[in-house]
Amino acid sequence: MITLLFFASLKEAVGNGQMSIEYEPITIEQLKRQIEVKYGVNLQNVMVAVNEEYAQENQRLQPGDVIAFIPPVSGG
Amino acid sequence: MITLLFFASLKEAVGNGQMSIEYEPITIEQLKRQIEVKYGVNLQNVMVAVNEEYAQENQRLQPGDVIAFIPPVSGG
Amino acid sequence: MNETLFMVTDQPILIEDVVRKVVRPEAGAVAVFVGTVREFTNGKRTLFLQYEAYTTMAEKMLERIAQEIKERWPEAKTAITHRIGKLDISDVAVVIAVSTPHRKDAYEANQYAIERIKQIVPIWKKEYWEDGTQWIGNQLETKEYPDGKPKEEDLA
Amino acid sequence: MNETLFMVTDQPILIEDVVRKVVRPEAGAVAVFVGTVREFTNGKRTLFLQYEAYTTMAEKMLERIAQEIKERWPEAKTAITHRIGKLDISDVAVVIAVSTPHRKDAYEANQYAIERIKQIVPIWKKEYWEDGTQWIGNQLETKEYPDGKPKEEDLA
Repeated sequence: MITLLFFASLKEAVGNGQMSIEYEPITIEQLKRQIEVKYGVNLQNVMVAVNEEYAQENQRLQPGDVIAFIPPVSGG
Repeated sequence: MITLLFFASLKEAVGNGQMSIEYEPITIEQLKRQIEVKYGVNLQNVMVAVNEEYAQENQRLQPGDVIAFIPPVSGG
Repeated sequence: MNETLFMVTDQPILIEDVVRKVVRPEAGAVAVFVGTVREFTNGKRTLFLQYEAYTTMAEKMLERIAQEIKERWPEAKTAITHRIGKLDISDVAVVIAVSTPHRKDAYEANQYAIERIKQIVPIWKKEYWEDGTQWIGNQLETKEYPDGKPKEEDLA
Repeated sequence: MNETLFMVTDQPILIEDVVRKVVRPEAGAVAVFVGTVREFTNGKRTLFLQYEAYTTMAEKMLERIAQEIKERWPEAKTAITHRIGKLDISDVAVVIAVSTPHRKDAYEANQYAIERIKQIVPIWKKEYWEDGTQWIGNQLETKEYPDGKPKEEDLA
Protein backbone atom coordinates (compact mmCIF):
# COMPACT_ATOMS: atom_id res chain seq x y z
CA MET A 1 0.00 0.00 0.00
CA ILE A 2 0.95 3.59 -0.59
CA THR A 3 -0.45 6.44 1.49
CA LEU A 4 -1.19 9.73 -0.26
CA LEU A 5 -1.49 13.03 1.60
CA PHE A 6 -2.95 16.24 0.21
CA PHE A 7 -2.81 19.65 1.82
CA ALA A 8 -4.36 23.10 1.62
CA SER A 9 -5.77 23.95 -1.81
CA LEU A 10 -4.96 20.46 -3.11
CA LYS A 11 -6.82 18.82 -0.28
CA GLU A 12 -9.89 20.86 -1.19
CA ALA A 13 -9.50 20.09 -4.90
CA VAL A 14 -9.08 16.36 -4.35
CA GLY A 15 -11.78 16.38 -1.70
CA ASN A 16 -9.76 14.35 0.75
CA GLY A 17 -6.59 14.83 2.80
CA GLN A 18 -5.51 11.21 2.92
CA MET A 19 -6.05 8.04 0.91
CA SER A 20 -4.46 4.68 0.27
CA ILE A 21 -3.67 3.18 -3.11
CA GLU A 22 -2.22 -0.13 -4.23
CA TYR A 23 1.56 -0.22 -4.54
CA GLU A 24 2.96 0.02 -8.06
CA PRO A 25 6.66 0.30 -8.99
CA ILE A 26 6.25 3.68 -10.65
CA THR A 27 8.05 7.00 -10.29
CA ILE A 28 6.74 10.05 -8.52
CA GLU A 29 6.37 11.70 -11.90
CA GLN A 30 4.16 8.89 -13.09
CA LEU A 31 2.13 8.99 -9.89
CA LYS A 32 1.60 12.72 -10.36
CA ARG A 33 0.22 12.12 -13.88
CA GLN A 34 -2.20 9.54 -12.52
CA ILE A 35 -3.44 11.93 -9.83
CA GLU A 36 -3.76 14.76 -12.30
CA VAL A 37 -5.90 12.69 -14.61
CA LYS A 38 -8.01 11.17 -11.85
CA TYR A 39 -8.75 14.41 -9.96
CA GLY A 40 -8.35 17.05 -12.62
CA VAL A 41 -5.67 18.96 -10.70
CA ASN A 42 -2.43 20.48 -11.93
CA LEU A 43 0.58 19.21 -10.00
CA GLN A 44 3.20 20.88 -12.15
CA ASN A 45 4.51 23.05 -9.36
CA VAL A 46 3.59 20.86 -6.45
CA MET A 47 6.50 19.41 -4.54
CA VAL A 48 6.38 15.84 -3.34
CA ALA A 49 7.70 14.48 -0.08
CA VAL A 50 8.32 10.80 0.43
CA ASN A 51 8.24 9.80 4.08
CA GLU A 52 8.58 13.43 5.15
CA GLU A 53 11.56 14.27 2.94
CA TYR A 54 11.38 16.21 -0.32
CA ALA A 55 11.97 13.82 -3.20
CA GLN A 56 13.00 14.00 -6.86
CA GLU A 57 10.43 13.31 -9.57
CA ASN A 58 12.34 10.26 -10.80
CA GLN A 59 12.32 8.54 -7.42
CA ARG A 60 10.50 5.20 -7.54
CA LEU A 61 7.83 4.31 -5.01
CA GLN A 62 8.54 1.68 -2.37
CA PRO A 63 5.85 -0.36 -0.64
CA GLY A 64 4.60 1.47 2.45
CA ASP A 65 5.72 4.92 1.28
CA VAL A 66 3.85 7.96 2.50
CA ILE A 67 3.63 10.37 -0.41
CA ALA A 68 2.71 13.99 0.42
CA PHE A 69 1.72 16.49 -2.25
CA ILE A 70 2.90 19.88 -1.13
CA PRO A 71 1.61 23.01 -2.83
CA PRO A 72 3.77 26.12 -2.46
CA VAL A 73 4.03 26.78 1.24
CA SER A 74 2.99 30.00 2.95
CA GLY A 75 3.95 29.67 6.60
CA GLY A 76 5.81 32.25 8.63
CA MET B 1 23.01 76.87 42.10
CA ILE B 2 24.28 74.26 39.68
CA THR B 3 23.71 70.53 40.26
CA LEU B 4 26.49 68.17 39.25
CA LEU B 5 25.88 64.47 38.60
CA PHE B 6 28.58 61.80 38.34
CA PHE B 7 28.06 58.23 37.19
CA ALA B 8 29.77 54.86 37.16
CA SER B 9 33.58 55.07 37.37
CA LEU B 10 33.43 58.85 37.76
CA LYS B 11 31.07 58.61 40.68
CA GLU B 12 33.50 56.30 42.40
CA ALA B 13 36.47 58.54 41.60
CA VAL B 14 34.75 61.70 42.80
CA GLY B 15 33.31 59.86 45.78
CA ASN B 16 29.84 61.24 45.27
CA GLY B 17 27.08 60.93 42.69
CA GLN B 18 25.55 64.34 43.17
CA MET B 19 26.62 67.74 44.49
CA SER B 20 25.66 71.39 44.28
CA ILE B 21 27.97 74.26 43.45
CA GLU B 22 27.51 78.01 43.24
CA TYR B 23 26.47 79.31 39.82
CA GLU B 24 29.23 80.92 37.76
CA PRO B 25 28.87 82.13 34.14
CA ILE B 26 31.49 79.72 32.82
CA THR B 27 31.53 77.22 29.97
CA ILE B 28 31.29 73.47 30.31
CA GLU B 29 34.90 73.27 29.26
CA GLN B 30 35.91 75.53 32.12
CA LEU B 31 33.76 73.58 34.56
CA LYS B 32 35.45 70.36 33.45
CA ARG B 33 38.88 71.88 34.16
CA GLN B 34 37.73 72.87 37.67
CA ILE B 35 36.45 69.37 38.38
CA GLU B 36 39.59 67.76 37.01
CA VAL B 37 41.77 69.89 39.28
CA LYS B 38 39.61 69.47 42.35
CA TYR B 39 39.09 65.69 42.13
CA GLY B 40 42.11 64.53 40.17
CA VAL B 41 40.03 62.93 37.41
CA ASN B 42 40.47 63.05 33.64
CA LEU B 43 37.35 64.29 31.85
CA GLN B 44 38.89 64.45 28.39
CA ASN B 45 36.58 61.84 26.95
CA VAL B 46 33.66 62.33 29.25
CA MET B 47 30.52 63.70 27.62
CA VAL B 48 28.46 66.30 29.40
CA ALA B 49 24.69 66.57 29.45
CA VAL B 50 22.95 69.77 30.47
CA ASN B 51 19.41 69.16 31.70
CA GLU B 52 19.42 65.68 30.17
CA GLU B 53 20.62 66.70 26.71
CA TYR B 54 24.15 66.24 25.42
CA ALA B 55 25.87 69.62 25.24
CA GLN B 56 28.82 71.21 23.49
CA GLU B 57 31.91 72.13 25.49
CA ASN B 58 31.49 75.83 24.73
CA GLN B 59 27.96 76.00 26.12
CA ARG B 60 27.70 78.41 29.05
CA LEU B 61 26.10 77.41 32.35
CA GLN B 62 22.73 78.86 33.31
CA PRO B 63 21.50 79.15 36.89
CA GLY B 64 19.69 75.97 37.91
CA ASP B 65 21.37 73.77 35.29
CA VAL B 66 21.80 70.09 36.02
CA ILE B 67 25.17 69.07 34.65
CA ALA B 68 25.80 65.34 34.22
CA PHE B 69 29.26 63.93 33.54
CA ILE B 70 28.82 60.88 31.38
CA PRO B 71 31.70 58.45 30.94
CA PRO B 72 31.53 56.23 27.85
CA VAL B 73 28.32 54.26 28.13
CA SER B 74 28.09 50.48 28.15
CA GLY B 75 24.42 49.61 28.22
CA GLY B 76 22.72 47.11 25.98
CA MET C 1 15.34 17.85 24.82
CA ASN C 2 15.86 18.83 21.19
CA GLU C 3 12.40 17.78 20.12
CA THR C 4 10.81 20.74 21.88
CA LEU C 5 13.04 23.26 20.07
CA PHE C 6 10.91 22.93 16.92
CA MET C 7 7.19 22.92 17.41
CA VAL C 8 3.99 23.22 15.44
CA THR C 9 1.12 23.84 17.83
CA ASP C 10 -2.53 24.80 17.80
CA GLN C 11 -2.10 26.72 21.05
CA PRO C 12 -1.16 30.41 21.48
CA ILE C 13 2.62 30.90 21.53
CA LEU C 14 4.37 32.38 24.54
CA ILE C 15 7.38 34.31 23.23
CA GLU C 16 9.09 33.95 26.63
CA ASP C 17 9.00 30.15 26.34
CA VAL C 18 10.65 30.10 22.92
CA VAL C 19 13.37 32.55 23.96
CA ARG C 20 14.12 30.65 27.15
CA LYS C 21 15.02 27.56 25.13
CA VAL C 22 18.02 29.29 23.55
CA VAL C 23 19.28 31.49 26.41
CA ARG C 24 22.58 30.13 27.74
CA PRO C 25 25.64 31.45 29.57
CA GLU C 26 27.86 31.65 26.49
CA ALA C 27 25.34 33.66 24.45
CA GLY C 28 24.78 37.34 25.07
CA ALA C 29 22.38 38.03 22.24
CA VAL C 30 19.05 36.57 21.24
CA ALA C 31 17.45 37.78 18.03
CA VAL C 32 13.76 37.00 17.94
CA PHE C 33 11.30 37.23 15.10
CA VAL C 34 7.62 37.41 15.93
CA GLY C 35 5.29 37.04 12.96
CA THR C 36 1.79 38.35 13.60
CA VAL C 37 -1.38 38.35 11.52
CA ARG C 38 -1.57 41.57 9.52
CA GLU C 39 -4.97 43.11 8.85
CA PHE C 40 -4.26 44.65 5.45
CA THR C 41 -2.26 43.10 2.61
CA ASN C 42 -2.14 45.09 -0.62
CA GLY C 43 -5.09 47.12 0.58
CA LYS C 44 -7.29 44.10 1.21
CA ARG C 45 -8.67 43.52 4.68
CA THR C 46 -8.12 40.14 6.29
CA LEU C 47 -10.72 39.03 8.82
CA PHE C 48 -8.75 36.06 10.11
CA LEU C 49 -6.46 33.30 8.91
CA GLN C 50 -6.48 29.56 9.00
CA TYR C 51 -3.10 27.81 9.08
CA GLU C 52 -2.73 24.17 8.14
CA ALA C 53 0.42 22.08 8.46
CA TYR C 54 1.87 18.74 7.59
CA THR C 55 2.88 18.77 11.21
CA THR C 56 5.40 15.98 11.55
CA MET C 57 7.26 17.00 8.42
CA ALA C 58 7.04 20.68 9.31
CA GLU C 59 8.80 20.04 12.63
CA LYS C 60 11.47 18.05 10.80
CA MET C 61 11.98 20.93 8.34
CA LEU C 62 12.26 23.42 11.20
CA GLU C 63 14.97 21.24 12.66
CA ARG C 64 16.68 21.09 9.28
CA ILE C 65 16.70 24.87 9.13
CA ALA C 66 18.37 24.95 12.54
CA GLN C 67 21.00 22.52 11.24
CA GLU C 68 21.62 24.73 8.23
CA ILE C 69 22.04 27.67 10.60
CA LYS C 70 24.50 25.66 12.68
CA GLU C 71 26.59 25.03 9.57
CA ARG C 72 26.73 28.72 8.73
CA TRP C 73 26.84 30.11 12.30
CA PRO C 74 28.35 27.31 14.42
CA GLU C 75 27.74 29.07 17.71
CA ALA C 76 24.04 29.66 17.11
CA LYS C 77 21.23 27.91 18.93
CA THR C 78 17.77 28.07 17.35
CA ALA C 79 14.21 27.44 18.55
CA ILE C 80 11.11 27.89 16.41
CA THR C 81 7.42 27.53 17.21
CA HIS C 82 4.74 27.91 14.54
CA ARG C 83 1.07 28.08 15.39
CA ILE C 84 -1.69 26.55 13.25
CA GLY C 85 -5.48 26.68 13.26
CA LYS C 86 -7.56 29.85 13.30
CA LEU C 87 -5.63 33.04 14.01
CA ASP C 88 -7.10 36.48 14.48
CA ILE C 89 -5.55 39.82 13.55
CA SER C 90 -2.38 40.47 15.61
CA ASP C 91 -2.19 36.89 16.85
CA VAL C 92 1.33 35.47 16.89
CA ALA C 93 1.80 32.95 14.07
CA VAL C 94 5.50 32.19 14.46
CA VAL C 95 8.33 32.87 16.89
CA ILE C 96 11.96 32.29 15.89
CA ALA C 97 14.66 32.71 18.55
CA VAL C 98 18.37 32.48 17.75
CA SER C 99 21.03 33.00 20.39
CA THR C 100 24.68 33.64 19.62
CA PRO C 101 27.65 35.00 21.56
CA HIS C 102 27.62 38.13 19.38
CA ARG C 103 24.55 39.90 18.11
CA LYS C 104 25.33 40.32 14.41
CA ASP C 105 25.22 36.56 13.93
CA ALA C 106 21.91 36.32 15.77
CA TYR C 107 20.20 38.80 13.45
CA GLU C 108 21.60 37.19 10.30
CA ALA C 109 20.76 33.66 11.34
CA ASN C 110 17.27 34.73 12.34
CA GLN C 111 16.59 36.30 8.95
CA TYR C 112 17.92 33.17 7.31
CA ALA C 113 15.42 31.11 9.34
CA ILE C 114 12.34 33.07 8.33
CA GLU C 115 13.34 33.04 4.65
CA ARG C 116 13.80 29.29 4.75
CA ILE C 117 10.53 28.73 6.59
CA LYS C 118 8.78 30.44 3.71
CA GLN C 119 10.53 28.09 1.28
CA ILE C 120 10.54 24.59 2.73
CA VAL C 121 8.27 24.19 5.76
CA PRO C 122 4.95 22.56 4.80
CA ILE C 123 2.60 25.07 6.39
CA TRP C 124 -0.11 26.90 4.49
CA LYS C 125 -2.32 29.82 5.25
CA LYS C 126 -5.80 30.55 4.03
CA GLU C 127 -6.94 34.14 4.12
CA TYR C 128 -10.53 34.95 5.03
CA TRP C 129 -11.76 38.25 3.63
CA GLU C 130 -15.15 39.91 3.67
CA ASP C 131 -15.76 38.70 0.12
CA GLY C 132 -14.18 35.28 0.10
CA THR C 133 -11.29 33.04 1.01
CA GLN C 134 -8.03 32.01 -0.59
CA TRP C 135 -5.12 29.69 0.04
CA ILE C 136 -2.01 31.80 -0.21
CA GLY C 137 0.15 30.15 -2.73
CA ASN C 138 3.72 31.20 -2.91
CA GLN C 139 6.47 31.49 -0.41
CA LEU C 140 7.02 35.19 -0.59
CA GLU C 141 3.46 36.28 0.10
CA THR C 142 3.37 38.54 -2.91
CA LYS C 143 1.01 36.57 -5.12
CA GLU C 144 -2.15 34.58 -4.84
CA TYR C 145 -3.17 31.52 -6.78
CA PRO C 146 -6.94 31.21 -6.88
CA ASP C 147 -6.60 27.62 -8.00
CA GLY C 148 -3.50 26.77 -5.97
CA LYS C 149 -1.35 26.55 -9.09
CA PRO C 150 1.68 28.81 -9.06
CA LYS C 151 3.65 29.44 -12.21
CA GLU C 152 6.91 27.59 -12.61
CA GLU C 153 9.03 30.71 -12.27
CA ASP C 154 7.68 31.31 -8.79
CA LEU C 155 9.26 28.17 -7.43
CA ALA C 156 12.84 28.90 -8.48
CA MET D 1 0.88 56.14 26.49
CA ASN D 2 4.25 56.87 24.94
CA GLU D 3 6.03 57.12 28.25
CA THR D 4 5.83 53.39 28.81
CA LEU D 5 7.40 52.54 25.46
CA PHE D 6 10.85 53.43 26.82
CA MET D 7 11.68 52.18 30.27
CA VAL D 8 14.61 51.77 32.59
CA THR D 9 13.63 49.43 35.40
CA ASP D 10 15.21 47.54 38.29
CA GLN D 11 12.71 44.71 37.83
CA PRO D 12 13.06 41.60 35.62
CA ILE D 13 11.88 42.27 32.06
CA LEU D 14 9.03 40.30 30.54
CA ILE D 15 9.72 40.01 26.81
CA GLU D 16 6.02 39.49 26.16
CA ASP D 17 5.21 42.89 27.68
CA VAL D 18 7.66 44.76 25.49
CA VAL D 19 6.53 43.01 22.32
CA ARG D 20 2.87 43.61 23.08
CA LYS D 21 3.48 47.37 23.06
CA VAL D 22 4.35 47.34 19.36
CA VAL D 23 2.02 44.68 17.98
CA ARG D 24 -0.70 46.28 15.84
CA PRO D 25 -3.00 45.30 12.97
CA GLU D 26 -0.94 47.01 10.27
CA ALA D 27 2.34 45.35 11.29
CA GLY D 28 3.03 41.72 10.45
CA ALA D 29 6.58 41.53 11.73
CA VAL D 30 8.19 42.23 15.09
CA ALA D 31 11.96 41.98 15.34
CA VAL D 32 13.06 41.62 18.93
CA PHE D 33 16.51 41.83 20.43
CA VAL D 34 17.07 40.28 23.82
CA GLY D 35 20.42 41.08 25.43
CA THR D 36 21.41 38.65 28.18
CA VAL D 37 24.36 38.56 30.57
CA ARG D 38 27.14 36.49 29.04
CA GLU D 39 29.35 34.43 31.33
CA PHE D 40 32.61 34.62 29.39
CA THR D 41 34.01 37.67 27.60
CA ASN D 42 37.42 37.26 26.01
CA GLY D 43 37.94 34.14 28.09
CA LYS D 44 37.27 35.89 31.39
CA ARG D 45 34.46 34.62 33.58
CA THR D 46 31.86 37.09 34.77
CA LEU D 47 30.15 36.29 38.08
CA PHE D 48 27.47 38.94 37.77
CA LEU D 49 26.94 42.51 36.54
CA GLN D 50 25.80 45.72 38.06
CA TYR D 51 24.05 48.19 35.74
CA GLU D 52 23.70 51.84 36.65
CA ALA D 53 21.72 54.47 34.73
CA TYR D 54 21.05 58.14 34.59
CA THR D 55 17.47 56.96 34.43
CA THR D 56 15.50 60.02 33.36
CA MET D 57 17.97 60.91 30.63
CA ALA D 58 18.33 57.27 29.57
CA GLU D 59 14.58 57.04 28.95
CA LYS D 60 14.74 60.26 26.95
CA MET D 61 17.58 58.89 24.84
CA LEU D 62 15.66 55.66 24.20
CA GLU D 63 12.80 57.78 22.95
CA ARG D 64 15.20 59.76 20.78
CA ILE D 65 16.42 56.52 19.22
CA ALA D 66 12.83 55.60 18.43
CA GLN D 67 12.39 58.98 16.77
CA GLU D 68 15.52 58.42 14.70
CA ILE D 69 14.11 55.05 13.66
CA LYS D 70 10.84 56.71 12.70
CA GLU D 71 12.72 59.10 10.43
CA ARG D 72 14.49 56.24 8.66
CA TRP D 73 11.67 53.66 8.77
CA PRO D 74 8.44 55.70 8.96
CA GLU D 75 6.21 52.68 9.51
CA ALA D 76 8.18 51.35 12.48
CA LYS D 77 7.00 51.32 16.07
CA THR D 78 9.64 50.81 18.75
CA ALA D 79 9.59 49.84 22.44
CA ILE D 80 12.69 49.40 24.58
CA THR D 81 13.11 48.31 28.19
CA HIS D 82 16.53 48.25 29.87
CA ARG D 83 17.07 46.70 33.26
CA ILE D 84 19.48 48.06 35.87
CA GLY D 85 20.80 46.84 39.21
CA LYS D 86 22.40 43.45 39.84
CA LEU D 87 22.04 40.96 37.00
CA ASP D 88 23.12 37.34 37.05
CA ILE D 89 24.39 35.27 34.15
CA SER D 90 21.65 34.80 31.48
CA ASP D 91 19.44 37.50 33.00
CA VAL D 92 17.80 39.74 30.42
CA ALA D 93 19.42 43.20 30.39
CA VAL D 94 17.60 44.77 27.47
CA VAL D 95 14.66 44.05 25.18
CA ILE D 96 14.14 46.01 21.97
CA ALA D 97 10.97 45.39 19.96
CA VAL D 98 10.36 46.97 16.56
CA SER D 99 7.24 46.25 14.54
CA THR D 100 6.86 47.06 10.85
CA PRO D 101 4.52 45.97 8.06
CA HIS D 102 7.40 44.08 6.41
CA ARG D 103 10.10 42.17 8.17
CA LYS D 104 13.26 43.49 6.54
CA ASP D 105 12.64 46.92 8.01
CA ALA D 106 12.05 45.44 11.46
CA TYR D 107 15.42 43.69 11.51
CA GLU D 108 17.28 46.73 10.23
CA ALA D 109 15.62 49.16 12.60
CA ASN D 110 16.22 46.82 15.51
CA GLN D 111 19.94 46.60 14.77
CA TYR D 112 20.04 50.35 14.48
CA ALA D 113 18.48 50.63 17.95
CA ILE D 114 20.99 48.42 19.71
CA GLU D 115 23.94 50.19 18.06
CA ARG D 116 22.58 53.56 19.15
CA ILE D 117 21.91 52.36 22.69
CA LYS D 118 25.58 51.49 22.97
CA GLN D 119 26.47 55.01 21.81
CA ILE D 120 24.16 57.48 23.49
CA VAL D 121 22.10 55.98 26.31
CA PRO D 122 23.59 56.80 29.72
CA ILE D 123 23.71 53.30 31.18
CA TRP D 124 26.88 51.67 32.47
CA LYS D 125 27.79 48.18 33.44
CA LYS D 126 30.29 47.00 36.02
CA GLU D 127 31.64 43.52 35.64
CA TYR D 128 32.27 41.41 38.71
CA TRP D 129 34.91 38.74 38.20
CA GLU D 130 36.51 36.28 40.58
CA ASP D 131 39.54 38.57 40.86
CA GLY D 132 38.04 42.03 40.80
CA THR D 133 35.57 44.44 39.29
CA GLN D 134 35.58 46.92 36.45
CA TRP D 135 33.35 49.53 34.89
CA ILE D 136 33.13 48.70 31.22
CA GLY D 137 34.18 51.78 29.43
CA ASN D 138 33.41 52.04 25.77
CA GLN D 139 30.31 51.59 23.72
CA LEU D 140 31.37 48.63 21.67
CA GLU D 141 32.31 46.37 24.58
CA THR D 142 35.68 45.60 23.12
CA LYS D 143 37.87 47.55 25.52
CA GLU D 144 38.12 48.24 29.19
CA TYR D 145 39.27 51.39 30.89
CA PRO D 146 40.54 50.60 34.37
CA ASP D 147 40.33 54.27 35.23
CA GLY D 148 37.27 55.09 33.18
CA LYS D 149 39.25 57.13 30.67
CA PRO D 150 38.79 56.06 27.08
CA LYS D 151 41.06 57.41 24.37
CA GLU D 152 39.68 60.19 22.20
CA GLU D 153 39.56 57.99 19.10
CA ASP D 154 37.12 55.65 20.83
CA LEU D 155 34.46 58.29 21.01
CA ALA D 156 34.31 59.14 17.33
